Amino acid sequence: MRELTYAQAGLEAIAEEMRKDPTIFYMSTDPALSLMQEFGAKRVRPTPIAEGALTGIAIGAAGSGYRPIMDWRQVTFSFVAMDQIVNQAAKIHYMFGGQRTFPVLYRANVGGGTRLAAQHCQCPYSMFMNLSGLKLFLPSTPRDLKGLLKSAIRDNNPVISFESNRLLTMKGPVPDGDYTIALGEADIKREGSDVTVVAIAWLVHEALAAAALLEGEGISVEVVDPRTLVPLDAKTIRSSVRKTGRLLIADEAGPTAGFSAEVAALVTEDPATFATLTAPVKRVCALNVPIPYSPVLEDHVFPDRKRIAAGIREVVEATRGADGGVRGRREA
Amino acid sequence: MRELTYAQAGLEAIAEEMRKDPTIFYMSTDPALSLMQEFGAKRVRPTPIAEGALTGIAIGAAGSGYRPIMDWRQVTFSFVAMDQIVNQAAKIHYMFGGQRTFPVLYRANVGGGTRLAAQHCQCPYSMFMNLSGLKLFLPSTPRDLKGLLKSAIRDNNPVISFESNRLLTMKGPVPDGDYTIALGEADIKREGSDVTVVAIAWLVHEALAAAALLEGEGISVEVVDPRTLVPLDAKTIRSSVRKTGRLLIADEAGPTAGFSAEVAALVTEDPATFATLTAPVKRVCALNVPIPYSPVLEDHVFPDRKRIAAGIREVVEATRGADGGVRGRREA
Amino acid sequence: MAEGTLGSRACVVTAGGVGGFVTARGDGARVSKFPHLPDRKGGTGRAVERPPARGRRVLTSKVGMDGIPVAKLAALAHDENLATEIGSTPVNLSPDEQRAMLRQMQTIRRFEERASSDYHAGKIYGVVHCYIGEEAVAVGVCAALQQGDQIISTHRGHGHCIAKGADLKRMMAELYGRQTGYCKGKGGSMHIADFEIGMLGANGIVAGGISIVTGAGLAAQMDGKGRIAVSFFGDGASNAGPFHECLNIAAAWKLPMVYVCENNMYAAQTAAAETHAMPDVAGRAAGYGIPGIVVDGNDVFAVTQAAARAVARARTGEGPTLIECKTYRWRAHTERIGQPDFRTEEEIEDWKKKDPIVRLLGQLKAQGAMTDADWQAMDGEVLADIEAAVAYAAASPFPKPEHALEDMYAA
Amino acid sequence: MAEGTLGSRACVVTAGGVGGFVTARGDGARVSKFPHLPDRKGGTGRAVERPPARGRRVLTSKVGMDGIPVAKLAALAHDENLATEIGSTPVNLSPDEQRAMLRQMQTIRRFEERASSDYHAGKIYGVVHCYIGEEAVAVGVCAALQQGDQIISTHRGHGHCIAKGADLKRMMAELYGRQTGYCKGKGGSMHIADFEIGMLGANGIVAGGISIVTGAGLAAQMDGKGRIAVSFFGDGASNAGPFHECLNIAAAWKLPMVYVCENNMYAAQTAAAETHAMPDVAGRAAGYGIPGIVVDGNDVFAVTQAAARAVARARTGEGPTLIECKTYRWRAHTERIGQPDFRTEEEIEDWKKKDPIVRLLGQLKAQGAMTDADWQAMDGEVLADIEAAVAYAAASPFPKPEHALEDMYAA
Ligand SMILES: Cc1ncc(C[n+]2csc(CCOP(=O)(O)OP(=O)(O)O)c2C)c(N)n1
Ligand SMILES: Cc1ncc(C[n+]2csc(CCOP(=O)(O)OP(=O)(O)O)c2C)c(N)n1
Ligand SMILES: [Mg+2]
Ligand SMILES: [Mg+2]
Repeated sequence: MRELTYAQAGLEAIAEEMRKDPTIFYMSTDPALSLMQEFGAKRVRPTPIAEGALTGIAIGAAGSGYRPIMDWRQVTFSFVAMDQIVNQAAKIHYMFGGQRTFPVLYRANVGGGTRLAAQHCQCPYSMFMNLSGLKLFLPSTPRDLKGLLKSAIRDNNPVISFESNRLLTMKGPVPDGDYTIALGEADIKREGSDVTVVAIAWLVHEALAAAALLEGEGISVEVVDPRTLVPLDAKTIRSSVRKTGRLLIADEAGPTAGFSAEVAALVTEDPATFATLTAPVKRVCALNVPIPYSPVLEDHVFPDRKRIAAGIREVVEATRGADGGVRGRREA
Repeated sequence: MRELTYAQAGLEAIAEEMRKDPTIFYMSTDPALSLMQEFGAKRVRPTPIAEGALTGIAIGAAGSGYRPIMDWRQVTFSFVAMDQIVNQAAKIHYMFGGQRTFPVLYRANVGGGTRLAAQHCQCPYSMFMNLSGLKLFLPSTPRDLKGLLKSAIRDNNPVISFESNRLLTMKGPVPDGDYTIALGEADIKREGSDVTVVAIAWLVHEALAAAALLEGEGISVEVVDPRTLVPLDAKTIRSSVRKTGRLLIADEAGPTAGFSAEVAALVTEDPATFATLTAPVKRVCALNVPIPYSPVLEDHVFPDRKRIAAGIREVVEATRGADGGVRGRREA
Repeated sequence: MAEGTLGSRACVVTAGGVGGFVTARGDGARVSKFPHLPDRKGGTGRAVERPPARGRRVLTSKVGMDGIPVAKLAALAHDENLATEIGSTPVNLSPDEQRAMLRQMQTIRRFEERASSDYHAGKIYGVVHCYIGEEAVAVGVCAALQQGDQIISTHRGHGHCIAKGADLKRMMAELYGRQTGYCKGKGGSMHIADFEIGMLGANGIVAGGISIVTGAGLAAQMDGKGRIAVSFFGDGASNAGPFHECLNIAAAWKLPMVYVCENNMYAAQTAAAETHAMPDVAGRAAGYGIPGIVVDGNDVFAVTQAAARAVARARTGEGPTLIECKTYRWRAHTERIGQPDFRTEEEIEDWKKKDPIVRLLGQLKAQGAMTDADWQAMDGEVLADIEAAVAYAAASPFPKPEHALEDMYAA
Repeated sequence: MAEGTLGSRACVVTAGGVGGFVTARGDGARVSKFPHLPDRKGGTGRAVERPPARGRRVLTSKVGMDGIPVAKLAALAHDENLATEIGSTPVNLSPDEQRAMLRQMQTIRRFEERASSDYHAGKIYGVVHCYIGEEAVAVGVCAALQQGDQIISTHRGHGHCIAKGADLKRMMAELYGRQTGYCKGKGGSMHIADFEIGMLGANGIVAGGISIVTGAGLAAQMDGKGRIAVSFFGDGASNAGPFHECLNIAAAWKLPMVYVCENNMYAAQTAAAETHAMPDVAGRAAGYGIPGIVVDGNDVFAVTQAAARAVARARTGEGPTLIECKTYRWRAHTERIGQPDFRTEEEIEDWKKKDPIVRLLGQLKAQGAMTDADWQAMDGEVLADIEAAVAYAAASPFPKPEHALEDMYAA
């Protein structure tokens, strides 16, 4: 299969959909050149720096028969648009009794690793998860990004595509031709039997690296990538935990009331899954600080394969039998 | 002890602090008349409807030696100020290496029951919990509100006081004279031995009502009110759960990545507490929708004493012995 | 403030620091700084006294908006079309059309009188913001629109709904929280909307709708069918970020937009004079390179003439216009009791004398287009319509609790 | 655009739809629509072609900003003080002070030349936005300030820091991510700040600082000690909500503020002509009832004169002023490679010919206040200062990882 970077896969999804559907248009303070060149300045609009208004303009255009895409670029720029996101986009369909549909796609880059400090590096998707009325996703591979973007563009609701800064240049296989990945379907990125690691975006790759490492230590790790944050595929997550009896959640965001907390709650509130849990749930997240600039500091703030591996060992340790063997859930 | 309403207790805290400290001033699109009358229009400022700018103005004034209070009124109006909250207030101390302190108090009314529909009724405090750099509280009684507001005004960090719409007219005892309640200290509103209910704001009262009801059914309920959301008093919550072995969380907000998820995670990630859990964690929250207008609909969306009682029964049921008696955690 | 003549054409411009009302004819420009500003002492009886505002000059100049020319144009010198005089006479309006406007205005008033009393009777919940006194704005602007044009409203939305042609029954049912309401009971007074007729909703967030309707304007431009979009918003909203961002975008992109500022001189309890350094919001248009028009918002013919010109500009691709309608609300900010109102009885009474309905009625009578008997009959019909709407609402079922879970996501 | 005479005083006003540059003398007003706007064909060699913008008129009028009078006042007719002419001559500046300004400008340039090369050498991380070409703005404005006055900056903040008197060592150490930097390595180039000297920080969010510094202005007003505050921001930021909200609040509250728009005619890759319908941001001031001044931002004496007048207004309680400095950045939006730059080589070269440093140097030479040798010596000293800063930074320790947890909450 041909390989594309994550960024390329995103642009390809958008270009393909725009070619098919003339109601799609794109707005951004500085849109990608390739899109401007192909579609011209009417359909790919460089905008004033007024993300608040433009987020609302997208809603209004969506209610009038278009399918706008508004690219906020760094997610931190979306906060100037928060009223339009929270009070308008998320509520407009419901509040008016479903009179119209509002098919808007918002794009936002999230995550650290860029040395751009607190106002450009953040993983605030959990803030949006607490809202009712939006769909959200955060893919970990070029293939997933392309497929999810296509689903999102065709979806009749406001959707936010969170895209990982760290993965933009990462290459991966992308199928030829048109394909979609449904919103709300988790992907098991690696099968295993001892511990379930639920990870998103960059941390899927770190979790896979940790899993490879721990294989040598006799620990079999299952890596579940929810891909979509809302609606979250609780079913796949729970059934993985029912198999392994142990859960670690890895998130580039801080833990508090975050994605990681939600996954922990989903698992521990489900009686059947809770009954199989043999170890405390473990969260491996960013430290609870704004993101600092200096590489030494920034790298210390974020979780990585080492912290994930350590966390997995801890979870396994908590239920290690007296004989030193890893206990399966049934023996607990 | 004298009785005040929740709203009066809030105003009293502010007036008392303003009398003592001339650097405190107050801004709001429509400030309380009593404050305007006592302190005049220089210190209690009616503002243009520009909560975004004013939220930042408060930060700048705080960095220049003042202790501003910015009252957003309904929390939904704060979203126009989200950039200043997230990118500025929460980060400014850290990002600049602690050069200055920024003692700002923001006030926001939260919650439903007012029939004001989706754009005026919301409980989005969890969105702010995921941030690093703010302190947040949400008291359930006039006494707690007054004491916490005083601590917040004296705190050298940006603090958000979330205040419950449903409690504004509720009366309760408020001690005479100056007192504070420290940020970060939970309060056990009722002791019990079978189930821990962690509840906030209005739901503390609903939980107490449920507890009274269940007493007759032989179920002993402990009601823990964290009062402060950040920093959250994990210690008190965990030690209560270690005593009861069961946890129910009641929140007027939706569950997803919310306060309730965080409490669930705090308990299940702590090995010592996890070990004592005899039943799945239960969340009793608002339905996952924007808040509708019609009373029939609105009342259906929010949790109440009935749903809490039902949830407690469920949690207890999950660990009820064959003899029908409630099992203590040690017997589990 | 400078006034001059460019060639033979009358021209008037506002400049920094002054502004005010300026006639379009250049003869005897009258400058007023916050006319009608109360002295903020006294109170209306139901209101408590508010401390005087921040020692800032409180101007009580009583230069009014009566007389002719009643419409004032600011910063329009460059636009010949718009700089011509806007008067208080019906232009291109048949007697039937004029009567229809009167009837619409009266419908708004009677609807809200009933909404208010039903609110106080506990049949309507939450909050109701009355538009009474401002009816000429919605009706005047919407009279200049065509089907397919879209408008957006504010928290004070009944008038815009009715002027755009909404069904009174479904409106009242929504206020009553019933399943047959426009939003199936999910919205209420602050979120009343009818997308079918191009009324994109009342909005509970001040300035929250301006961006959305600007998006409708962008869609209209892309469609290329000559449709336009109108944003209604208050003087309070004119100080919020979206006002600026949208006017700039609409100007830069030449969107087919009309921005209508309903300047009723108060944002809830706060007087515009406390939050605006300039009395005219329309003076801000010049900074974006678009026309700004100040018009007597209690004069439905003047409003509709101003709107017609702005609409024509928008429809022909010339871009947006900002129209400021000076008007007044008769009732308190909301119908909720216990809220302070710092306006004086005197000020309110003064404005009641400028009742836009009485004025229009007088004009129709003067034309011979309406008699007292006609008027009584019309009002009787209007009242009957409201009664029918109430009966419909009251007979409609409440939604079922589980309906709360419907309408979350579109298929 | 109308021009007239009010009494004997020269008066010029801008009106809707036109605007442009207007001399303060009323003699021969020149109107230019987006002077210096490139035709967006071509490219600088490193840049790829951008599709022509949305079919909107692209004006290439070359009416420039050279010659005298170089400062243009818009909408100032009401303010005698400000309406007097601003010229390209030093007013109340001793030769020493003038030389200090030159040195500061050269320090900014040399600092950034080094920051750029160290960035490309991997010693500085993330991103660096260079101010080169715009030095006269920061230096001219800050020369009009006193200790105790406060400023806020943008993502492009080195110049403002240096002009306000920041320590080069701690600046460079911050860029190097070291513990000895202004922010202990937590901020970097986009968050460089020195609260001790009243520099409230570079800010990574466009328009994000305007509100914060307006709060500093409010504090200054409440203090009553005659201190003032200055907001620097770009043409791009002038389209964002906070610009509007703050100018309105500052005008309504008469805050001691100076708003300085650094109009370098681009926001990242987007030309101002695509996002502003009017070439002059200063034309927006009139809508708030405050003076708006357009000044040649490459002329440090003109900038400082304009600033001095605005500062005097602010200090004496007359309220805010908006100053627009027309200038240009020589380098790409950021130092990151691979970003498109749609500006033409020709345009960039044109502007390099208007180098503010060369211009000031020429003026000093003409006055006899500086010789070529003096200049070489000065530049040598500046370079030595930069070297010392780099040496300091390079020798400073990185923070320890666990320092990431410090500075979270204030005690
Ligand atoms: C962002 C925001 N801030 C505050 C409010 C509360 N509020 C509702 S209406 C109103 C006044 C609006 O004034 P104006 O725009 O002049 O409209 P009017 O009520 O006079 O028609 C205020 C402050 C709100 N709904 N939204
Ligand atoms: C709210 C927001 N949107 C977008 C950006 C990305 N961005 C950084 S600088 C910039 C251009 C700013 O232009 P201008 O204000 O003219 O300042 P200049 O760079 O020209 O000095 C943009 C779009 C941002 N930092 N913040
Ligand atoms: Mg108003
Ligand atoms: Mg710029």
